[in-house]
Amino acid sequence: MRKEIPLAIMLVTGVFMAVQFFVPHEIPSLIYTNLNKTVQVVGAVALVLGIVSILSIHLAKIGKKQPGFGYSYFLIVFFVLMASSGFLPKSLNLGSFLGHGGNEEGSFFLNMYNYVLNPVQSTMFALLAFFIASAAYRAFRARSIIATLLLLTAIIVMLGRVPIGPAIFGDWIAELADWIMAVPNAGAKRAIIVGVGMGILSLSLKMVLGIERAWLGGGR
Amino acid sequence: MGFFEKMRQIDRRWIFLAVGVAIILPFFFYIGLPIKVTPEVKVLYDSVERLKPGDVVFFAPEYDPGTIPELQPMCHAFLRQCFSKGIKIVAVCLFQLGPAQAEQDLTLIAKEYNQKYGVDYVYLGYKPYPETVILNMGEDFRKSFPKDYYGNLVDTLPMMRNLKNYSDTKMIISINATSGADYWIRSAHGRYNIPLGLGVTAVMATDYYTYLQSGQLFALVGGMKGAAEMEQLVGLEGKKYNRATARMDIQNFAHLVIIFFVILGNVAYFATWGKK
Amino acid sequence: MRKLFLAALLSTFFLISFSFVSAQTPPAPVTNLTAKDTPSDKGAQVDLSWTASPDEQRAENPVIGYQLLVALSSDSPFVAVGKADAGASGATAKDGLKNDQSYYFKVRAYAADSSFSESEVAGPATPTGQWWNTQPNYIWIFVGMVMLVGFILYNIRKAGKEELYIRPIAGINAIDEGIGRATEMGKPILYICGLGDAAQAATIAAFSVLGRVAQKVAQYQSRLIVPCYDPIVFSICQDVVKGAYLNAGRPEAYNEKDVFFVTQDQFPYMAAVNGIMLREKPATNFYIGQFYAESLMLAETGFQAGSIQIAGTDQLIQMSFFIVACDFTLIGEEMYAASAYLSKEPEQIGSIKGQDWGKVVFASLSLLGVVSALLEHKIGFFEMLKKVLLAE
Amino acid sequence: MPEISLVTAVWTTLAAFLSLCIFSFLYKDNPFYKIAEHIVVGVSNGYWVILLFRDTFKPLWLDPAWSLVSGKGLSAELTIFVLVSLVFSVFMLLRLIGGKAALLSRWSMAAILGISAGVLIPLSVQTYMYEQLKGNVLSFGAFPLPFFSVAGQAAFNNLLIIIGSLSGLAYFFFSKEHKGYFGATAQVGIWFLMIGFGATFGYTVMARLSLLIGRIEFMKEWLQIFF
Repeated sequence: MRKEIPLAIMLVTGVFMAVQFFVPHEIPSLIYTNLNKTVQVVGAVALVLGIVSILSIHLAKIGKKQPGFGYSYFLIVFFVLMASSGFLPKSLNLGSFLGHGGNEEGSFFLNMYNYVLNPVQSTMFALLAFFIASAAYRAFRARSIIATLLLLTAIIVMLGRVPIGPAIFGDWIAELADWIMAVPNAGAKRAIIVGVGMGILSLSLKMVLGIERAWLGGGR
Repeated sequence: MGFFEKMRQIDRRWIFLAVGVAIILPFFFYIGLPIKVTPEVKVLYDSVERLKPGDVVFFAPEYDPGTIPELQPMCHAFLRQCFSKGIKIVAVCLFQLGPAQAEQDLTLIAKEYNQKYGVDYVYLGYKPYPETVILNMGEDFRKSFPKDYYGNLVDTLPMMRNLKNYSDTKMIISINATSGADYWIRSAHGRYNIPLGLGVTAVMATDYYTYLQSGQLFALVGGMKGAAEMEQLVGLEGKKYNRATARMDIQNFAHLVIIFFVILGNVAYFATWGKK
Repeated sequence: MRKLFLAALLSTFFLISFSFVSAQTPPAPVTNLTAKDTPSDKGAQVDLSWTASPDEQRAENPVIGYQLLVALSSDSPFVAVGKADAGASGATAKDGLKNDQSYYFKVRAYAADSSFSESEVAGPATPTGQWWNTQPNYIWIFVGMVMLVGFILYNIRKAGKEELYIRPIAGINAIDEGIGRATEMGKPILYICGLGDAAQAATIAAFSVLGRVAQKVAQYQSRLIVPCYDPIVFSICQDVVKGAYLNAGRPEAYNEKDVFFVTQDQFPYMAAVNGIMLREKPATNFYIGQFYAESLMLAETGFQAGSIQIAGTDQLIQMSFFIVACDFTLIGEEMYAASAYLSKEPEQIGSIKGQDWGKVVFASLSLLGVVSALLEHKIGFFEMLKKVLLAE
Repeated sequence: MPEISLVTAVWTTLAAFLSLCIFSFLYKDNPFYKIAEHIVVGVSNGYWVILLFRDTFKPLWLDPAWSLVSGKGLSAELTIFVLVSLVFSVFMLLRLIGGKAALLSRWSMAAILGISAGVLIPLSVQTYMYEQLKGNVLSFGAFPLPFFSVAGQAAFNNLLIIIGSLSGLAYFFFSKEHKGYFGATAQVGIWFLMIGFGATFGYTVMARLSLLIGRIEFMKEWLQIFF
């Protein structure tokens, strides 16, 4: 019964969801809406599992004084600060550096979002500018026909995208870049999209029918 | 070891340094090359121009701080065009990192044009599992958003009284930094057939050309360049209104540096060919 | 005297206003109004269609819009249920209509000065919800779905009976080597299921590949690290890895702490994964699933850490980064096929063959479409080429 | 530079410090990066706890559940929803206990996977195949312009897109050896794919640089607080 009941649940929900796509009547769409809401609620509740996982790892690190355990304090302290702010009553305002988690200007929650989460996100993202340069330098070598095609289209599109390309080479380079994007590229993407669609269909079908059951720990 | 051999194994931190310098230097110079407006951006501008005051546009600014340089100018230019014409906005943000950003943008531009919350624009806020929410909103906005971002009951907002679902709006415009754009295509346009325009990062724009061609999108604004084009169409003077245009100058220089390194790499590769 | 003056003033006023109204005639009403239940909907809607008022075109005081009116019987009072712009020849009435109740409809044509005229009554129409969507595109999608599902199931059933050929995929062959390399070097393997939630197809594919990889890792006795992004994905990954170790007969080697949750924010997650890569120095990195901008960062940091990298995603943009910066990349459908390839089970291979049949049908229909379009335009392929070459 | 309060200055400095910590990763892994990394993982988890509680759990489940418990009455639809979600959520949390009870969480996961996979079956046909087929065919058939009036260019482009998509599809053909004519077609497909990847990469450079420009602008603004 370890696998039968989950597989049955999957079959029933899967077939229902696939069929309801074609049924405009409101009863299936009512069930559909509520099932989706259920997924949202379960997804939110499951965060508890995630939090327990990460906290237990870092608490264990501190407990065993593993190398680098000092950093784990930062993680735990900042987690507690941030999470607790959401549950403190709004009347208890401890100033901008501590306090409640309201959405309004100057609340601790918003400041943490704006001045801690946000800048780190953006800076991490900005690192990609450096990585894209190093990846281009490392990989764009005219080793073979395929590699040369990759290299040439990349350079043409790069030049065509910025105003300086046409300024040096004339408008044709921007037009060529646009044409590459709009024509051969569109063809390639369409091939990938159709293939992906076929793959998704096949995989979803195998999931619903219980043929693909790696998620249950594999096996037959 | 010869020069080219050294170049082949250059420490990538030198490349990092060169890119850094290339980006910081142009802050001190200004070239200002003109930017051509592409048809897929023009069509968005024109469709908004054709709307009547009082028409409602469904707007989904879904981008995180990381994509501000590209998408914020786009978002601002679009909002400026709408608000200056008296077009009303219903906004949501179904990307978990975006809700606060979207709120800031809406409030900022609304203030610029003295637009009143609840009358001229409404912000419904965030709900997880975007695809579900998009589908639910096709039935009724209230299904996913009984309350707006600020906790007001949606039915108490004057503007929302006659708005049930997408079919009461003229178009959906999503400025999107995520694959959430797919959900809008698949579920909002696909299932409810509302004209959909997208503003995306330059990276994503590539993928969405196919959808433009297949008619699932009517307009596509891509990246900083697309944003600069929108700024030119909206046509306000001053750096404050043309952030994307100013940033395009920096792009020029940095692109040249990267291309220089690719060429250098290839020269080194062929110069040392067979030696290895 | 004052009274007389007032009377004169009033009568002039009425005269003027009367002449003002009489100058504008109300517009002609719409004709041929019909009302019927909206097909393929969930109910509570009625489709109205009509022939537009001819006065939409007149220069003075044209029709600027229509109002839809509804009533429970043809002689009870009508109330508004929606509107339509000028130029429309139909609209859907939906405000406040209920299923299984008969309604009568009228349409009011409004002119610019808000004078109006009403059409004849149409009806009765009874809104109901349908149990099957009969719009042509839904029918085609249904037919396509049944056909493709049929292809896959047919080939799965047939699979046991004959040996099927599948072409080698470099990235999939590399998976075994990657695991072997880690064992030789005595270093761990890093597996990232992407940044999608459990509802996304690519994530589901990542689970099935993870199952196969974990089983091999368990057999080879090396270590597998799985940092997760979504709590439900994390829970499923735990079960997948644990089950794979069990299947490989080494449940005791499963370390619960190696499959863990990090956070569900893109770049905070990446900050942590970067750290893991540079500190654990895994021999082989797998990036399978839904990826966004972080793809390039994964690949470049992994390269710096000296790992062999095998990636797979269905995100078009990220494929280009993986292609450039990783050692092996499973492009789109290759990722979905990976689990079947690795399993070597006949049923799974059969499903791949079914997918191929689908591609044949897609290609045939595309070509058929092109040919029929050419025929319709009465133009031969050669003639078209000539036009292209002559740039006419 | 506009006047800013001391509080904002302190927060902005924290933001700039964290940004510099992250930038330092370009040189190499170091304690500053590690501090920033651990802080941000902690904060983002805290952020999510609040966000999911406030925007999902409370309005979707807790509020209706409270009206049910406090006897305010609830529609049958919502009552069923509240109870079903409760059961699945509790099953999920049983993983914390472990052992046999944890197996019940598979019921919840099965439901989630079943729902996702089920939705994907028709949607994959619609979005990934039907619409693409329409793109391939309509560009020739129902295109608003008669196809030779677009100076031939358009017809050629459409043809090229179809060649690209079909030869690319040949590359994804798994159950036939890539030899002979078929192999040549697949090879053309690979060329198209590579052009697509190269173009995408080149197109992306700008976006990545944009992000860095944004960060540099922020650092500039931060420095202006002091000067």
